[in-house]
Amino acid sequence: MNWILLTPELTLLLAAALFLVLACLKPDPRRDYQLAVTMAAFAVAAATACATMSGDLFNHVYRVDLFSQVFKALLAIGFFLVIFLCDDFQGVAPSHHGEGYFLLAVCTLSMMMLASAVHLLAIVLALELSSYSLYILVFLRQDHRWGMITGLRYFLVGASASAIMLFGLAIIYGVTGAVHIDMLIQQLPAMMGHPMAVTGLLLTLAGFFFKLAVFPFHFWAPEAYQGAPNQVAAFIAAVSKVAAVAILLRMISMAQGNSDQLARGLIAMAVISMTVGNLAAIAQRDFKRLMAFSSVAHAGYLLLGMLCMTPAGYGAAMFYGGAVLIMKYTCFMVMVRVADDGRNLQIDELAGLHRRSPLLALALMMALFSLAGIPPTIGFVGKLMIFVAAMQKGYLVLVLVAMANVVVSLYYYLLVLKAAYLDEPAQVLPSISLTMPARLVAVAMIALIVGLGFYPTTLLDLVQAAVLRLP
Amino acid sequence: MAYQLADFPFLTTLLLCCVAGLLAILATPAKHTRAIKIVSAVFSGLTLVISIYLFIAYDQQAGGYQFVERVAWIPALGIAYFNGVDGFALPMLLLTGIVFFTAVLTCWEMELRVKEFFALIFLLVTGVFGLFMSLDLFFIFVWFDVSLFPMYLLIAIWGSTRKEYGAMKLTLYLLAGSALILPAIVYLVVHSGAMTFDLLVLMEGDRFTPAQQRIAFLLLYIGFGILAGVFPFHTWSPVGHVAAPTAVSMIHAGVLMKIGAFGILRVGIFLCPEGWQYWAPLMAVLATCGIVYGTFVGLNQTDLKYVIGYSSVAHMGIVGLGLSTMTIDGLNGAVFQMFAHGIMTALFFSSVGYIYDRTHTKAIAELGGLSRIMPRATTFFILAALTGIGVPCLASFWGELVVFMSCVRVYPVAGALAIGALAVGALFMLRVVQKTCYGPPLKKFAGLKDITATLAVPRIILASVIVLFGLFPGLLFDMINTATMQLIGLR
Amino acid sequence: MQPATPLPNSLIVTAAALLLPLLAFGVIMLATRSRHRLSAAISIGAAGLSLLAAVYLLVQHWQMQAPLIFQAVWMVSGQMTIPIGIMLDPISLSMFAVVATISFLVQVYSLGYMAGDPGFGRYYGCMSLFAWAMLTLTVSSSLLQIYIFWELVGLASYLLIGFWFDKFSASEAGKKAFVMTRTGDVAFLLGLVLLWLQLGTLDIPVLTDPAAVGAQLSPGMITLTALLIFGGIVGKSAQFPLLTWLPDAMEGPTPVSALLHSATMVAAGVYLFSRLFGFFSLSPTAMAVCLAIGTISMLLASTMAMVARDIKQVWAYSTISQLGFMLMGLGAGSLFAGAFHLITHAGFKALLFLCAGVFIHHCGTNDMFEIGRQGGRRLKSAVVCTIIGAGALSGLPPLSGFFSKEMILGHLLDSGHPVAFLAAAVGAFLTTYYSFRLIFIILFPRDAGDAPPAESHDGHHHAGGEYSMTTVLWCLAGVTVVLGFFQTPLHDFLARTDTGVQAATPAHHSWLPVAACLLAAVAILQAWFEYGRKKARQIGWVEQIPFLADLFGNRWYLDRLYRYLLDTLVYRGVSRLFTANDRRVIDGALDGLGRSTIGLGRVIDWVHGGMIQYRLMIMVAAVIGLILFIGWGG
Amino acid sequence: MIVPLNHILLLSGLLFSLGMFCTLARRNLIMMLLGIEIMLNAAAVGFVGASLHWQQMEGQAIVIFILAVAATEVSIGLAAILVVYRRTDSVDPDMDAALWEKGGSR
Repeated sequence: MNWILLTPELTLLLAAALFLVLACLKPDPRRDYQLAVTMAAFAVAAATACATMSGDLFNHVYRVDLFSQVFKALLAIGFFLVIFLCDDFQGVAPSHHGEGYFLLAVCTLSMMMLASAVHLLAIVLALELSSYSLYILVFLRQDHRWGMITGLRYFLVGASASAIMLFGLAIIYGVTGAVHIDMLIQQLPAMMGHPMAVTGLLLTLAGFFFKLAVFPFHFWAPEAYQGAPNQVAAFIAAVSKVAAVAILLRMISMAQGNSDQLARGLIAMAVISMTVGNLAAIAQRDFKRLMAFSSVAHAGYLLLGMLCMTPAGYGAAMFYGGAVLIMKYTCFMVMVRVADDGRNLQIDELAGLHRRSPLLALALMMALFSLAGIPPTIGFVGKLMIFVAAMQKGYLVLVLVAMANVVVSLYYYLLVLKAAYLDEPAQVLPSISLTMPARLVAVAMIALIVGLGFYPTTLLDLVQAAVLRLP
Repeated sequence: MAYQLADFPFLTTLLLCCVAGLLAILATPAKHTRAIKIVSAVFSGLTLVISIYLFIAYDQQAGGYQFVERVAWIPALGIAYFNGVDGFALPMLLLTGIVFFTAVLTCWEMELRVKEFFALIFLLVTGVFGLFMSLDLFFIFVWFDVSLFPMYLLIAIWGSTRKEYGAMKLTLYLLAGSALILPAIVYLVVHSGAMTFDLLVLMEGDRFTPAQQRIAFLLLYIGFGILAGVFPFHTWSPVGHVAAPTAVSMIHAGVLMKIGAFGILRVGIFLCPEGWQYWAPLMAVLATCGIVYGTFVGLNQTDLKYVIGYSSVAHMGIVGLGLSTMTIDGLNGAVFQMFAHGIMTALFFSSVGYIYDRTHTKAIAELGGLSRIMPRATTFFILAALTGIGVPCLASFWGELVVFMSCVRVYPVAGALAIGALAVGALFMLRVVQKTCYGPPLKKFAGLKDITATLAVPRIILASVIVLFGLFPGLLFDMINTATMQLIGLR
Repeated sequence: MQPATPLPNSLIVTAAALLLPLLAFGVIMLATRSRHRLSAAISIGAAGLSLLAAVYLLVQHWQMQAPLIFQAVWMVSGQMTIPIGIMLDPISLSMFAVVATISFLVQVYSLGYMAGDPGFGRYYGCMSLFAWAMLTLTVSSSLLQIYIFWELVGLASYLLIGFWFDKFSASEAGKKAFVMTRTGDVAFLLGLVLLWLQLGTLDIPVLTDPAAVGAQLSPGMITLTALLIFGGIVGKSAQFPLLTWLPDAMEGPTPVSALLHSATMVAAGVYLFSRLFGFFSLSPTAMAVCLAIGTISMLLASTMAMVARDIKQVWAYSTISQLGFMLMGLGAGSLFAGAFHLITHAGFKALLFLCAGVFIHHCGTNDMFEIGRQGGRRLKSAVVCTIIGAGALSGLPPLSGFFSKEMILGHLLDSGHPVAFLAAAVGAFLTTYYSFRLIFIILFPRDAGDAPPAESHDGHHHAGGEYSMTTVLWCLAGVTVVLGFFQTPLHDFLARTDTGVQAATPAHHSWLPVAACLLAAVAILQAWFEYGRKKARQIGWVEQIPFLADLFGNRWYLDRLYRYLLDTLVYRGVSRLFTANDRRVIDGALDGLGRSTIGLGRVIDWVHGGMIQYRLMIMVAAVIGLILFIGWGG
Repeated sequence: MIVPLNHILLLSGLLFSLGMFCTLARRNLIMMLLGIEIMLNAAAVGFVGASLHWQQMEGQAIVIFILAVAATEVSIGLAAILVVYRRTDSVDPDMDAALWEKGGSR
């Protein structure tokens, strides 16, 4: 078997091992950070290098194809960006930075495996691995009051979700007797009329919906975001969503589009998630909690793309997954920079940002407009693709509902914007100093958001090509 | 429809002027406000020059779309960067150029966060220009939103009365409109049978069943209508205009509201003629309501800008009425009225803005006798008011006349009501003029300076444009006619 | 429209005569507004030149047969072409001359009257605008063009009536004038549009050609449009029920009132009627309505004039009644009678107002008793001219008014409207009565302090100014005296107007003139008895009937009624209702939507707090619900 | 095999719901944890039955892995619960009150 295909995973594995060792030695944040960044950079390099490879490993349990590789590249990039954000890993005790990097690496690794896994067992293991590392990452929060409680809740919801998923798998297995995606693909479509099978599939999806924070599996999100260290929250919000999209695409595409029942279920979940997410976000004062709800809403949009069960829909969802990575990351980047002591940022603490750091303010504005889907931003293109796909399936009403949600979401995004641009802080605050790399990243993010919004063609073609690997 | 590509991309150059201006402003350090103003004046002047050139260089005999540029943009979705102007677009470009330039000059004395202000204005105007010249639905929508979202900051930061409420309301409302437009566009594109956003391709043949056209047109009409201040969806307009700073009110009432009407025309009427016919009576009713309603509500407003806001509602009602007649004259009149109202209301807002800057009040009750104190400034104000009344030899008279003529033919009752509203309109404008400009000069305003040369320039430009097209409406009508003939002939 | 085959130079002359005032207006407003004398020079020069042009044209075309038409397409839109053009025919030519003359004289007069006014330049600017609009109106070749300049005339008078805008009453009067005439114009425009839709053109020759109109319009439509257009006339010529703006309009400077009342603003209405005489005469109903309206307005106005103390107000009322009188003449079916009276009236009414101006200028008051007391009678020329004018007004031979009035009466008699005729007679009586009442009051003041006239209210005399004023007076007086004797040539001239209906031959009732004179004489006697003779108490018989005095003094309460209606219906009624609806219902619904959304958000947020198990329960419940929904929910 | 698959699935379903009930109803973190364990085991039962029914070994393999997963689950869970217990002296899932009154703000 060809180990070259595994380079990205192996790089991450190496990183994980390295930090496992370092964690046992005397902690040295500076060194850890630099190491972590380098490793992450390697991972990115490896992932992009392997982007076009394809093949099967571990006798067909593990599939490497354009689809998975694109996702791996995205994951690696996200990983790198988050790590980069950890230069002062505030909110996590310096002694635990090593563990932090270790867990992040493991989590990314498991997510990459998730993108490639085509055997139910592999999928389960990868999913559980990523979940556990995330639980512990939340626990790492220095302020225990936050870390423990929210971590525990996160854990409880997650555990029950995975239990539900396993039960669903059991049902599917019972009905079809297949555990490998390829076999399921042959069997499931025929059985899609069978309520048992649909139930099983839905319950199975529960585990992934939990990752994506789709209603009703989103209850962990607000508190987990609040409780986690800011960088970890960024990781959850930006990176883990990508993995969830990957696996959901694999699972849903198994139904081969000929399941109205499944579609109906997904429609209900999508609509409810958008609405719930956006409405609840209105009431938020805490930046991370707001972001949590907004990502619930975005899960709804993503689902809208997937439930079309057409290549166009899958492509749209995939593209939008990438978009979410960029937009969410930008928001959290700004937050991390502003809340320099790792506290939870209240929205009104953004006051005067336009004076303290025009660059960050601009980045925030772009990210927010992109989240709201206002052209010319990447978020708009993603939404447009999704709507086109949905419209091709004739879901006019669904699109209207989604757009109504967009308007609602605009309200609270504008409130954040108002805080950043209009409000003046109570006492005058010093301007935020950014290192040159930090500036570069910020500029790059703005460029990505706007540039891909204006000229998304290349990325679109890539995505379209990738989803063709799906059945 | 046949068109040939332009040798030189004037339209893109026009856009690039705005973008370059934007970048230049961003490059200038924020403390050199004077430099920033000069830069923006120069670049906006450039856009004005280019748009005038386009207006003159357009070959009216040939008609059709000229200065066309086409570059495949997102082949996967059949999206192209596709610009071209016809007899509808050119007057709007000219209007935008004029209002933009004058608006920039109008806020010559502004000092608060100048850099951001002009940057946002340039961003906004880029969107406006783009929308008027674009022939691709994707870009039309993109430009539409680009021209809207700077609005929030512009009003909320530099505004005056209840600015945050006004800004939020305006932005949300208008973007709610775009939330109807996007589905409609996607709906049309998907059902066209050809995966393309190309307006002209979509126009060819009858691609859409009447049922589809009805759905799409209704969505488009409401979506764009909100921005055009169509009757039940107009309430953002007074609130927003009151809150907005002068230059923004000028651009917003002068140009952005036209975008709404233009969108109805360009997307709705071009693509869904049958939907248009189906909903035309509704349009007529709403438009008439708007005219009568705006006039009467304007009668007892206490705030100058409220008055103008409602007068805009009434005047845009006339535009809507013209669009609803489905006749050549109706369309001509509507487009002419769009232009005339744009200039008129820009002049109006700039004069009111000056009065406000000097007296620091917009409350009609507190004003009076200004004609003695600042004769020049009030002359512009009165001129604008007279234009609003529709006095002959001032631009908007011709638009109203033509619209009424075609409207009485199609909807006699609506036409009669609209004409009847004229008398009330006169009452309401003259009341404002009397209360603010006439009467004995007030002590508290005694020391105020009259308008200076620099600040007079933009007003003079606007005023002379009003008079020019009031005396020679043919200049504009011939242009518009080419497009209308083509459109109606096409059907 | 027949091809334009004119002597080109007469066209050029007309065009020049039209453009000069416009240029004057532009130049004054833009450049020389602050340079008073220069502005005046420009404006008067323009007016004078156009006067010369008018005379030239009159002489040139005295023998003209076919009307002279020149049209240029001004604007094309779809099926609609809007021409701008010049139409020269007897009636337009004569009106052109009248307007040019009066406006020129008034401008000269203003040199003295307005001297030293801070707005001198602006005044002359507006004057030029006024002249331009009115001149162009008279020679317009299409109804639409008439409408356009009709509006401009209204605009100019708005600016001039409200000239002293510091005075609330002035600006109010200006607004009132504009809005009321505009109300009439709404009907006018509507009728015009209907007519256009039916005929496809608005060229005057077509409109006045019975064959063409009759062919394309149903009688009902003719009547409808005619009435609508007549609405415009009612507004402009201040006829009942839209007559209340005119008395207020004398808030403007007196020369303006002179212009306004004689040749321009109000005359435009009657002129339009005679212009479209051929069209109106197609609809008997319209003619009847015209007659009725004319009669009513005449009587109302005369009664009002009987109790007025304000000298300008008296003449204002008399204008209304005289306009009514002209309409009666036209309505009775005689174009010439109406037009002739229009012309003569222009002369003597201007004269009267300018005299009033002299009185006011010196005595600084409008109250005629006060003027008398201050020794107004010492102003010899003014007094004499007033007497001449008043004589003409009350139709005393040999003054111009006598001929025109007598002619109208004659036609009324023929037209078989005895009521109208009687009303006219009464009107004539009242007219004479109040004119001479005024004269006697000024001539024989009670407790007259024979002090020399007080300084004028804006307190500066200019010998030159005085001179210019009196000269103008004498010119007009001369016109008034001689004009009457040109009746026959004028008639032959005007008879050639192509109105489609052949002008009725002037009636000849040998007794009528005598009767008229007797009537006048009686009226004068009564006036003498009540105001003139030594121990007259100077209290008219009307004042002795409080009810009537009250009614007439308050203009039959028309004004109050309108004000009340405006306040209750428009301001406090519809407008406030709509406003409330706008704020509460429409906007309220919007804000309510927003607020409820936010509330809902709070609720949902609350669901996401609280004990973890509750959330788990919701989750499980939702899952079960979903399964039911997709599996067995059908 | 003797027992039809449906019965086994039914059994596992029952087990699952029992576990879920425990998780939802008991106001004790430990018990909630146990409940989750039971749910996992229910899934395991299902797999075993299915693998018997299809005569495959994958099912069994998965079961083993499930046990491992369950073990990790418990370890993490118990660790967390322990920490919470140390700070609040309670294993009540509704720990907000106990925590926030010890200072700290939302």
